[in-house]
Amino acid sequence: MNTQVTLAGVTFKNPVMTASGTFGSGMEYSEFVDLNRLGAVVTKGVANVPWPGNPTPRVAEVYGGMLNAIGLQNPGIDVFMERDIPFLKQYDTKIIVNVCGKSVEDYLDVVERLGDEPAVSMLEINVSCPNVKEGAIAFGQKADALYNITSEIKKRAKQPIIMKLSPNVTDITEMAKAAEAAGSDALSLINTLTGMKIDVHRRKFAIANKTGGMSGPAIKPIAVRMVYQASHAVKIPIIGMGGIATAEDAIEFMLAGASAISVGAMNFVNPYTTVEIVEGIEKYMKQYGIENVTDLIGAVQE
Amino acid sequence: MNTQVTLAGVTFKNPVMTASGTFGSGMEYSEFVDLNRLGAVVTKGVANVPWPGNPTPRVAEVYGGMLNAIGLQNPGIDVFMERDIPFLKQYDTKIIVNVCGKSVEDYLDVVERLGDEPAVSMLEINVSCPNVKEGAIAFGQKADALYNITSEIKKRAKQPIIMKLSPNVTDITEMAKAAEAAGSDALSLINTLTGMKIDVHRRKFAIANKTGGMSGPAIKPIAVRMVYQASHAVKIPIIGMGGIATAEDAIEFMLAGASAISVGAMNFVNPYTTVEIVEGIEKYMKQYGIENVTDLIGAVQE
Amino acid sequence: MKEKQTATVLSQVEIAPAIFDMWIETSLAAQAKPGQFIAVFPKDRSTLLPRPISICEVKEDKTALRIVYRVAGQGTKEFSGYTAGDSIAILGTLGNGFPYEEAAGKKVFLMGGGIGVPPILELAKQMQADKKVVVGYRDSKTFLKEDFEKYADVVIATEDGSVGTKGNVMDAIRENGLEADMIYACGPMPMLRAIKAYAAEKGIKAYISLEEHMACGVGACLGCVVKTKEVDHHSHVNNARICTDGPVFDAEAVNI
Amino acid sequence: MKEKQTATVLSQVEIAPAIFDMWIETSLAAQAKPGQFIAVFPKDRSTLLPRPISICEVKEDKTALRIVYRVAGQGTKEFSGYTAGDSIAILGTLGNGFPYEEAAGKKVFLMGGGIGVPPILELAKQMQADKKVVVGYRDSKTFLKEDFEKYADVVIATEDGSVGTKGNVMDAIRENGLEADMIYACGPMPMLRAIKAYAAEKGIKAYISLEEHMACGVGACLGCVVKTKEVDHHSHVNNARICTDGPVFDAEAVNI
Repeated sequence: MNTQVTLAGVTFKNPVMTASGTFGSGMEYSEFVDLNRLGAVVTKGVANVPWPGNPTPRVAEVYGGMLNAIGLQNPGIDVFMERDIPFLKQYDTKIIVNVCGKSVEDYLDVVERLGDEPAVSMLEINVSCPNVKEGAIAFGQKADALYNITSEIKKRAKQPIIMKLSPNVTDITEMAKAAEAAGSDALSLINTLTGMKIDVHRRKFAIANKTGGMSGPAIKPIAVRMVYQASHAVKIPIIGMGGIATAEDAIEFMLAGASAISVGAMNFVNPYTTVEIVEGIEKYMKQYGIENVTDLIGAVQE
Repeated sequence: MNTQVTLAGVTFKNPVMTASGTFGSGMEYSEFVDLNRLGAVVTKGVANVPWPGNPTPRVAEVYGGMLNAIGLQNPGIDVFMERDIPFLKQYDTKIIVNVCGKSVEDYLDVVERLGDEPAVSMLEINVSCPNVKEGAIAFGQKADALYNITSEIKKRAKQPIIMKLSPNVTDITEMAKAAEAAGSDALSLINTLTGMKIDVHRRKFAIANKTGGMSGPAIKPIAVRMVYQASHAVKIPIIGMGGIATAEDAIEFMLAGASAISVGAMNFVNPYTTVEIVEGIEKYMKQYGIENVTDLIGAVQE
Repeated sequence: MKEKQTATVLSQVEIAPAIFDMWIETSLAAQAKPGQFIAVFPKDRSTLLPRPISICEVKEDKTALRIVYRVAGQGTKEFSGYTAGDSIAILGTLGNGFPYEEAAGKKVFLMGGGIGVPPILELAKQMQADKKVVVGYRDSKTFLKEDFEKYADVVIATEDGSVGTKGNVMDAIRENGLEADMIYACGPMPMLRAIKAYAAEKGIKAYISLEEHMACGVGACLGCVVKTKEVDHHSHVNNARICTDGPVFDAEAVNI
Repeated sequence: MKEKQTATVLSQVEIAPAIFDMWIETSLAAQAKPGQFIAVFPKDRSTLLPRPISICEVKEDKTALRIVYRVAGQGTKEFSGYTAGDSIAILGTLGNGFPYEEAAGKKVFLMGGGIGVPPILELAKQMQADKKVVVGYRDSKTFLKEDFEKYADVVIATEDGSVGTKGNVMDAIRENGLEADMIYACGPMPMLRAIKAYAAEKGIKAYISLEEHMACGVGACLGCVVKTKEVDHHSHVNNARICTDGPVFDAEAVNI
C-alpha cells in the first residue's frame, strides 16, 4: 500500500498536512502527535518583520466551527529561521512555510530569505487572509492582482510555490486559472470564509475585528465544491482544506480532486486529528483494496 | 410594545417571514403554525410556466445544515394564482411572492400577472438560485446583469420588489448597490451558498445535480456578515436570512442591519420555529425594555 | 393531524446486526396506519434533519409505536444508543399508508426486502385477506419472521440461501409457484421494479412503498419526488411527493 | 504532559444559582497545580471548541479534580447536565499556575471575584504563608466560603452588601484596614486592574490570573493574548499567550 503523494516534484509520505495558522510550527502539537507521521507541517504565516496581529477577542465559536481574526501575528522571518526551522528539521516530515505580507516587496523579502533554506520544501503564499487591513486578501480576490503577485513571487522563489486562495470570490476557477497561468506550482484552498457574530445580549461584535475568518466542519461543503471546481479548471495539484475532521472528510476532498489535504480548526478540537486521519486513510485503502492513495484523486463518479 | 416593521411602504405585524422554498405556500405548515402570527409568508418561487425541477436525490444533510438542488420545481403562475393565492388570502398575514425565470421575459411575464393581484404585497425576485442551469443565478452574480434585470422588472412591477441576492460573490456590497441603483425597493439575503457532498463509500455525489445550495445554522455567520456589509452600503431595507433557528439568531440579524428576517431550513427541523421566534423576540424586547422592534435594526455597538 | 413531539422510549433491542427494534410511547400511535412513517430527529445539533423511519407495529391499545431500523449514519447511530426512559423527538404520522382495505377477500402477497420488511408487519396485522408474507433478507438473520408467523404464512428468500429460497423475493415466488390477485410491497428499488414488472405482466395491482432522501417530511420542500405517469394534483409536473402523496403508490402510476 | 482524555464525573451539584461544582476522576490530577485549568469539550458536535475551566481543587490522593463553573452558554449548559458516572472529555493540565512558593513566610492576600473565586481554593490549600482570603460575590450566595475557612481567614465583599463589606474586594481591604506583602488574584478585569494599581501603589508584587476567549488552549492558535510590558520570548511582539505563558502573570508585566 502506497500513501505517497508528489506535488510539484516534492514527495510527501502521505497526503496529510496541517493548515497554516492552526498548528504553529508544530512545537505545541508535538506534545500530542508524532510529527514524523505527517506528510508535511505547514507553518503559521511568517512576514519579513514581526506583526503584532489584532486586538482581542480574536476568536469566537460558531455553529460547527469558529471565527478567528488573529491578524497574522508572527515573530518575523528572523526569529522564524532561528527557532522554528531548526525545530522542524528534527523531524522526518516535509516543511511548507506559509508566507504573508502587506506589499509585494514584503512577500519577496521573505521568499528570498527562505530560498537559502533547503529544509523548506515548498512555500505557501497567503494572499487570502481576511483579517488584515492592507495587502493579504487584496491580492486574493481579483484575478489580475493574483496573477501579478504570483508571477513576481514565482520569479524569485527557489522552492515551488503554492498560492492559497480565498473562498470569498464569485468564481474560484477564475482565481485558480490566474494563479496557474502566473506559474503557481500548486494551490491551497480554501482559506477561511469571512463571517461575523454578534452577542445579542451585549449587542457587541464577538470579535474585536468585527469580522473573522470562519473555519470548521460547517464550511466543508463549500470547500469540497471549490476544490472540485478548481481541480477541473487547472492542471496543477490542489491541497484541499476546510473543516476536515475525519479520514472520510479527507477522502471526500481527494475524491473531489485534491492531491493532499490539510487539517485546520479540528486540531483545536482533537489534537490527535492529523495522525488519526493518516491511520484512517490507510484503513480505508485496505477496506477497498486501493493500492495507491493517488488513485483517490478526483475519483468521484461523474 | 410595537413589533411592526415597514418595508417599502408595506407594514408587517412583525419582522418574521418564511424563506422562499422552505414553506411552500404555507399550506403544509398551516398544520403546525397559525399563519396569522407571521409577518409574511414568502412563497416558493413561481415561474411563468410549470418547471419540473431537478432529478433526485435533491437534498442531502451536511454538518449543521443541508444541501438542496430542487431546481425551482413549481406548478407555474396559473395554478399558483388559482390555488396558492386564494389559500393565503384566508390569513391575516402579508403575501410576498418569490418570482423565478430563465429569461428576463419569463420574470416580466410573472411580475405582470401578479400585478393584478392586490393581495400580493411585494415581489421577491430570485436571481440567485444556484441550482438551475440557465437564468437565475446568472443574473445574480454580475453587477451589471443584476442592474439590468432589476430595472426591467422595476419598470413593470406594480408591487415593490425585493431582489434576493446570492452570497456566492466576491463583494456583496457591489451587488446590493447595483440592485438599489436599479430601483429595487428592498433586498433579501442571503440565498444559499453553493456546496457539494460526496459519499466516500459509494464515491458518488450526494445530490444528482452534483452541487446544491447550502442552508442551515452552519452558514449563519456568513449571512450575518453580508447583511451587515450590505446594510452599510445601501439605504433600502434588508430582509436577513441564513440559518436562523432562534429568536436570538433573528435579533442578531436585525442588530447587524436587517429590517426583517426569514426562517428557512429550520422549518424542516422544527415546524414551530417561526412562531417561537415571534414570541422570543417579544420576550427579548420585554427583557431589555425595547419599545419598538425597529430600534434593533443595525443597533450593534460599533 | 401531524405533530412534532418529545416521546419516550419504552424499549430497544438489536434484533440483527445493526438492525434495531424500538418501542416508543406516543400519542401518535392513535392515528398511525400501516405504511405510514415517522420522522425522528437526532439530538446532536450537527445532524439536524429528521430521519424517516417506517412504522413497524402499533400497540393494540394505541399508546405506542414500534420502529425497526438499520443504523446507516450519525443519526441512526445516535438513536440506537437510546434506552428505556430516554426521550426521543419525533414528527408524525407521515405519509398515506397502505390502502389495505382493497385487499379484502383477495389473495395477496405482502412483500418486504431488507429494511423494507418492517412496515409489512403492521400491514399483515391489519389486513383481512388471504395473505402470504414474502420477505427477503441478506442472510439467516431473518428479523421479524416470528412476528409475521402470527398473522400469515411466511415465505423467505435469502441472498446467501441460508434460509428459504436462495435469491430475492421474486425468486421465492417462482420457486414456490405462488399466485396472488394483489401485491403490497416495500423494499429496495430493484425489488420494487421487479414487482412492478411482475404485476404488469400478471395484470394485477401492486402497491409499493417508495423511499427517497427527505428534508421536511411534510410536503413543503419538494426534496423527495417520484415521476408519475399522470400529471399529479399538486406539482402539475408529474412529480409526486413521496413523503406526502406517498410513500405508497400504485406501481402503475409511478415511473421507477 | 498535556493530554486529551475521556474522564469520569464523580459528582455534580449546583452550589449557587447557575454555579456548578463537579468532581472529575482523572489521571491529570497527578500533575495539576493551583491556577492551572483544564479544557472541557462539549459532546454536542455543534459546539466544538473546548471551554477553559480553572481547577478549583485537587483530591488529596491525586486521583480527581474539582471544577466550579458558571453556566454561560450552550457548552457549560451541557456540562451542568452531567451526573455521576457520565464521561467527560477534557484536555489538560493547561497553563502555568500560581507561583505560590514565592509567598513562603509572607503576608498574602488571596483574592477572588465571582467565578474567579474557585482557583483560589487550591491555592489557599497549597500555600504556606500568612494568608488572608478576600473574596467577592454578587450576593449572599457565597459559594466555597466554608471550604476557604478550612485554610485561612476569609474576608467577604458582596455587591448587594448582604454579606461582609458592601462593594468589591478592594473595598473590603480598605474597610478592614488590611495589609499584605503580596497578592494572588483571579477575577473580572476591573478587579484585576484595581489590584494591579493597588499593588503598584503599595510597591508589592501581585500575581493575577487572566481570562480571554481561547480556541486551542495549548498556545498554537494565538487567540488568547495579552499585551506585555517586555518583549516576550515567544511572540516577540509583546503578546503573551494567556493559555500557555499564563494564565497567571505578574501584574507589573502585563498591560491590562
